[in-house]
Amino acid sequence: MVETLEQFLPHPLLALFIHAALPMVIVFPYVLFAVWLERKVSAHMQDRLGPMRTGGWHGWSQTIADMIKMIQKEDIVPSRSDKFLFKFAPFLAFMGSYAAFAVIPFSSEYIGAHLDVGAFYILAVTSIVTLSILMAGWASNNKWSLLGAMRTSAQIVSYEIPTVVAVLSVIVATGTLNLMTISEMQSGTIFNWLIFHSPFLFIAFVLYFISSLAEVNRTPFDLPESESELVGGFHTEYSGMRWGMFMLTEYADMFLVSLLGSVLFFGGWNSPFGDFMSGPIWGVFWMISKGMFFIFVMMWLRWTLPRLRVDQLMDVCWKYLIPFAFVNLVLVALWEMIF
Amino acid sequence: MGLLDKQFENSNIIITSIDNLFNWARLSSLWYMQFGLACCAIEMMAAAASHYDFDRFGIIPRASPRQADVMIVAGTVTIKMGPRIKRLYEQMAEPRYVLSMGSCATCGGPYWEHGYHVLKGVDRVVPVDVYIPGCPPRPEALFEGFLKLHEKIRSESLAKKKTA
Amino acid sequence: MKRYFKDIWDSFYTIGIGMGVTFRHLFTKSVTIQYPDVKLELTDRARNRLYVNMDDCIGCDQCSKACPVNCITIETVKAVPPDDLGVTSTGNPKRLWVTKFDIDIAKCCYCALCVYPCPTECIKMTDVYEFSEFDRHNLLYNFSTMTPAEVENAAMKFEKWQADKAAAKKETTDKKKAAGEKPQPKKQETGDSNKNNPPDENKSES
Amino acid sequence: MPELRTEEMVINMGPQHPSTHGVLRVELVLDGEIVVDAIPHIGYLHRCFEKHSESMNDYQQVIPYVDRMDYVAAISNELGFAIAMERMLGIEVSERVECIRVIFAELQRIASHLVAIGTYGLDIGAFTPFLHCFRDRERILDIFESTCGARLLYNYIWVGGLSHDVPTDFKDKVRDFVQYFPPKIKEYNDLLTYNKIFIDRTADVGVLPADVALNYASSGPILRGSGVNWDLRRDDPYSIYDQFEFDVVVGKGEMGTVGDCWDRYIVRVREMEQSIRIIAQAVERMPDEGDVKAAVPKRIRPPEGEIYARTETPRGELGYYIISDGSMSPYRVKARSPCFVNLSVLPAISRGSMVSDVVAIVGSIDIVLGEIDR
Amino acid sequence: MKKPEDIYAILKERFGEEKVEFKEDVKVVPFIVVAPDAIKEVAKFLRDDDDLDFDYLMCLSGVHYQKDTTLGVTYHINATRKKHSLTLKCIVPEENPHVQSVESIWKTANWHEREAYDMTGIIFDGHPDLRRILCPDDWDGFPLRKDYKVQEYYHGMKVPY
Repeated sequence: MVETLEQFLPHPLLALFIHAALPMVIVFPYVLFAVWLERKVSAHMQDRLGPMRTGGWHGWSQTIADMIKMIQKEDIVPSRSDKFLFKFAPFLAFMGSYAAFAVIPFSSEYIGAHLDVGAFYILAVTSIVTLSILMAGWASNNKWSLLGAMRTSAQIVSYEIPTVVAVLSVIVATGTLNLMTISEMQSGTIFNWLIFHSPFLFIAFVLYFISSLAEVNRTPFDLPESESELVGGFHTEYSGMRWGMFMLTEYADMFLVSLLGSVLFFGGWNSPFGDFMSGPIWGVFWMISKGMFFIFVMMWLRWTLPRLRVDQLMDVCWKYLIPFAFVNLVLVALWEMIF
Repeated sequence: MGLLDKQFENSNIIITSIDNLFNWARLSSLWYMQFGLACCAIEMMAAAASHYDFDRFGIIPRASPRQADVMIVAGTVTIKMGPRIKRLYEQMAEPRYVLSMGSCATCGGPYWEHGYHVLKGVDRVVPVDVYIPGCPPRPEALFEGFLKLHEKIRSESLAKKKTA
Repeated sequence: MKRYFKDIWDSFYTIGIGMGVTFRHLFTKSVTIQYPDVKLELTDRARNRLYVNMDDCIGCDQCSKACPVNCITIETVKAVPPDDLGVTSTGNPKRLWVTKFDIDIAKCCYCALCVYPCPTECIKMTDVYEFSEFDRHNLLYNFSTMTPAEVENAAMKFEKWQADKAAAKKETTDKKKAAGEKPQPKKQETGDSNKNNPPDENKSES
Repeated sequence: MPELRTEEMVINMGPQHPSTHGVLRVELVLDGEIVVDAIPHIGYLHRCFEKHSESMNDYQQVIPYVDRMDYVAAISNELGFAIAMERMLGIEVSERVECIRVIFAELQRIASHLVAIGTYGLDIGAFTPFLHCFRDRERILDIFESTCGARLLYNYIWVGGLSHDVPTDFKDKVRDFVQYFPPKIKEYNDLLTYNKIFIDRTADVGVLPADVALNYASSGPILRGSGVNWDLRRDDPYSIYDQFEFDVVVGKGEMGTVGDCWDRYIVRVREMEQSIRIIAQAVERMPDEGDVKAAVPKRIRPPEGEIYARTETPRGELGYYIISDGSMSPYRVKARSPCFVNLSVLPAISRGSMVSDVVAIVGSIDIVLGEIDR
Repeated sequence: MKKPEDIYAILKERFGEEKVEFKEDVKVVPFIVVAPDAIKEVAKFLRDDDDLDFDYLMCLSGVHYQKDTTLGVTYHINATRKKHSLTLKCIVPEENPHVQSVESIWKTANWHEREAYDMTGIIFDGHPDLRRILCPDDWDGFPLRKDYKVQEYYHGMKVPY
């Protein structure tokens, strides 16, 4: 796609820049929409209405107002904090999650970087978020933030193992790390999707989904920011747009794991109806709608479930997810050998 | 202060429209600090609950004062609590607003005469923008207080000094 | 081991049930009352802002005594013979000028204890709840309809009447001076309420 | 390898903290996430109730202040005070008044437990049950509001009677509610009570053995959650509770140990069912005619003396110790508030647990700061 | 189920009349006055005796009797199994209000005694942690004494209206 752009644009660097900024075009409106959606979904689950008054129809511009407000908020840097880390952490967090979008194949024609190790790259680069959260928690010089940060690092580091192993099952089945190739392999009808490939891949998907929930700090694994225990967790001391960056990262991360889930298990940009409604533009549509579906499920879970305790969180990971993931990996491999 | 707050001396068309936009954003997204003191806190919770639903106005609770725009002082402020409220107010980021909800926060309420340990009005420690009477105020009255606060925010401007 | 798998099963099963509940609620009608557009009709017993119908008030001070918070301040001046204040709608004769009837709504605790003792049912709680203010001093409600001039006039008349009466008394009995001098120290005060309402003394300080 | 030097971290939970239910401050001494000691500091809402009672010039004027003590269960507080005063004055109230009082007290118990359950869910991290509970609580408040005009602080039960007669459609409304509510309890159970995560968070957490509970004089759901079968409505009957059929719910340790947070929680849920039973009986029993103010004394002037009267509020045993010097105003009113006593057990049961458990324990005690600090 | 007079008979036999005194001519509820330096052993006996079995301290209140210039502590105790209850009182002079703490008998007395100390200034000997509980630590005076005067300022905040 870079080549196409280069033809129209005067400078190749500009083309590269536009190419790199394209996911932003999707991610920003998506975040605004997702926050609004979350508030609406939660409201209706609770017999409420959610935003109704800002901007007319069902408060559609609520999150835009929130964003503009956050921009004009005072930017507080606590006097006893580690100023550089404090200021830098939110950007690093967003960087980590945005960089991962580079290898997501949004459609058959568009992928930021056609990497052969795409899946591996995503898993590696999203770990930066942990680092930034740890930085934020440490730099805030607040005990609650520190507790939140410690919890996050423990949580994300542990949950990376089942995530990786679940992703590995797909890779065992497909034999490639390239996400574009994985997507292409699943073209055709809905039954070509990897989730229907074998029962063990279905289990792999469940494992992936659960552990990715923990990776992006969603309920029931939202301990790092658990409002009723740690006030705000690692972002307790953040205000205004810096806090907005963390919010952005959280939702972008959600989007990321949902997209990755749909690429790995649900056919990526492929239409479920074979050739019907397929093509590069429809590809974007299918990709985003699949992503939104998982995001909806995450919201649904969030507004249903309570939160685990930190030791139980570790239990879930080490006692349940990891053994299952490994056993499942072996079974996937056996399945591939036999069939 | 906010990013652009009070950077301009005089008003002009651009500033007026930016004012409008910013004020609209501010008043549409007043996040309150999840901070209940006494009886009024229950009505505040009721206002956040399904029947009244704060979220319709874009008002959501934040546990951390850093991320809150408005502090609803919901209930009796005692002498022991007064300095803490001051501290919480100081932790909030500008622009910040204070709603004094109910008789007790406004002037000590039923405790004004013999309440040796009650602070007679939260305005002795923090500046208050809107006083909502009631003991406790109905959730609707709290909304009305917010609408009153909206009025106040609408009249704010980047160019003007904030009227103390 | 059995426990291990049971735990897994329980988790999925109960989470599923919970998700079922929330999913059902996604499509149930919400109960929200959209306040500024739709207003809930309050019952006629609603206890919100106090209202005093001054035409009916006889200045008996009953409400002020019943108030646990002491947020009602009443000052009265006795009406002297040529002025007739008429009767209230309940038929009670009015004998006092109500020079001051202040309710500090900011202090009020909305308990309605002041409503019950009122002999003319002139103080009552209404269903008005929307009266927030930018300045808390605006929450001090003055219900008295008299202008300061009228108040002074009434006070003067009463003083004169009292002085006349005292003088008459002095003339007739000519025994005790103290009785005649009693209104003297009150001269500076316009309301002259303390004489009429001894229990009110501590309140008028506030 | 030399010993790693470690220090305990002291962290203040509150006075402004989302899960302290008001302005409680708990000083936590932490070793990592393990709580070494939890020291509650109270008094941030000390509103001098006792001083105010002494300063009133009428016993009737105390009732608005009594309301503001436990603001989540105002009717229960009023009932306790009215019963204490009636015993002192020797007033008998009519059956109609008693029935209305029982209905209101039980409705208030449900409303209060709904707040407790809802906020407990919130503490554990579940947001939706909280709003569902408040939605149903609003129905109860409707009944209250149509009767006495206020939503939260009612000033309804007076010494010797009630402030208002009930509206004409009162019985229908209450019957409606009795019909409406039980399915909702099932829904809460589906959503929260039997959720595996919720059980994991609350079972075996903050175990309070029965003998400790008694020694700390805990009462209400805390004591019953520890398996002690003790309910003042049955064991020291007041009003006409002895004429109704209901079970006293006790914790049985279904999900863990007897006396854990889950037991305290489930006692509340099941008590709501029992309250519905009592309400259903009381509505049928309530006579249609009768003056609710018949026994209200014109002037309350109790004889010189003192009384301690206790009632079972949603939070436990609320006792009023009233000393009268024979005048119109009380000489001393001491309220033995259930939360004050219940909270004092917090350090004993939270040592050795985790930070999240402290939140769960504080939530399961169901404190109302207005009553603790008075 | 025992009446207060029966319990008094037992106590009198055990501790002698100088330590315990029965007041039954009072209105509403009779009570037993216990010497302030004997309350602990009386309480221990009341709790541990099998017939009495007072396992539940319902309420402990400090009272200021302005007329007699004394302070009093009232204990309302209850037996959950035997279902009887009793009122005990200690009367101490205003100038030197020392009462034995019953914290070691009933743990609940801990906070009650702190509150009584905070409000009326009664000092409980043997209490492990006797400091103010409701008012701030550096508060002046004891609010529930009848002659209490509110301080004008507390840390720069005006206290009266």
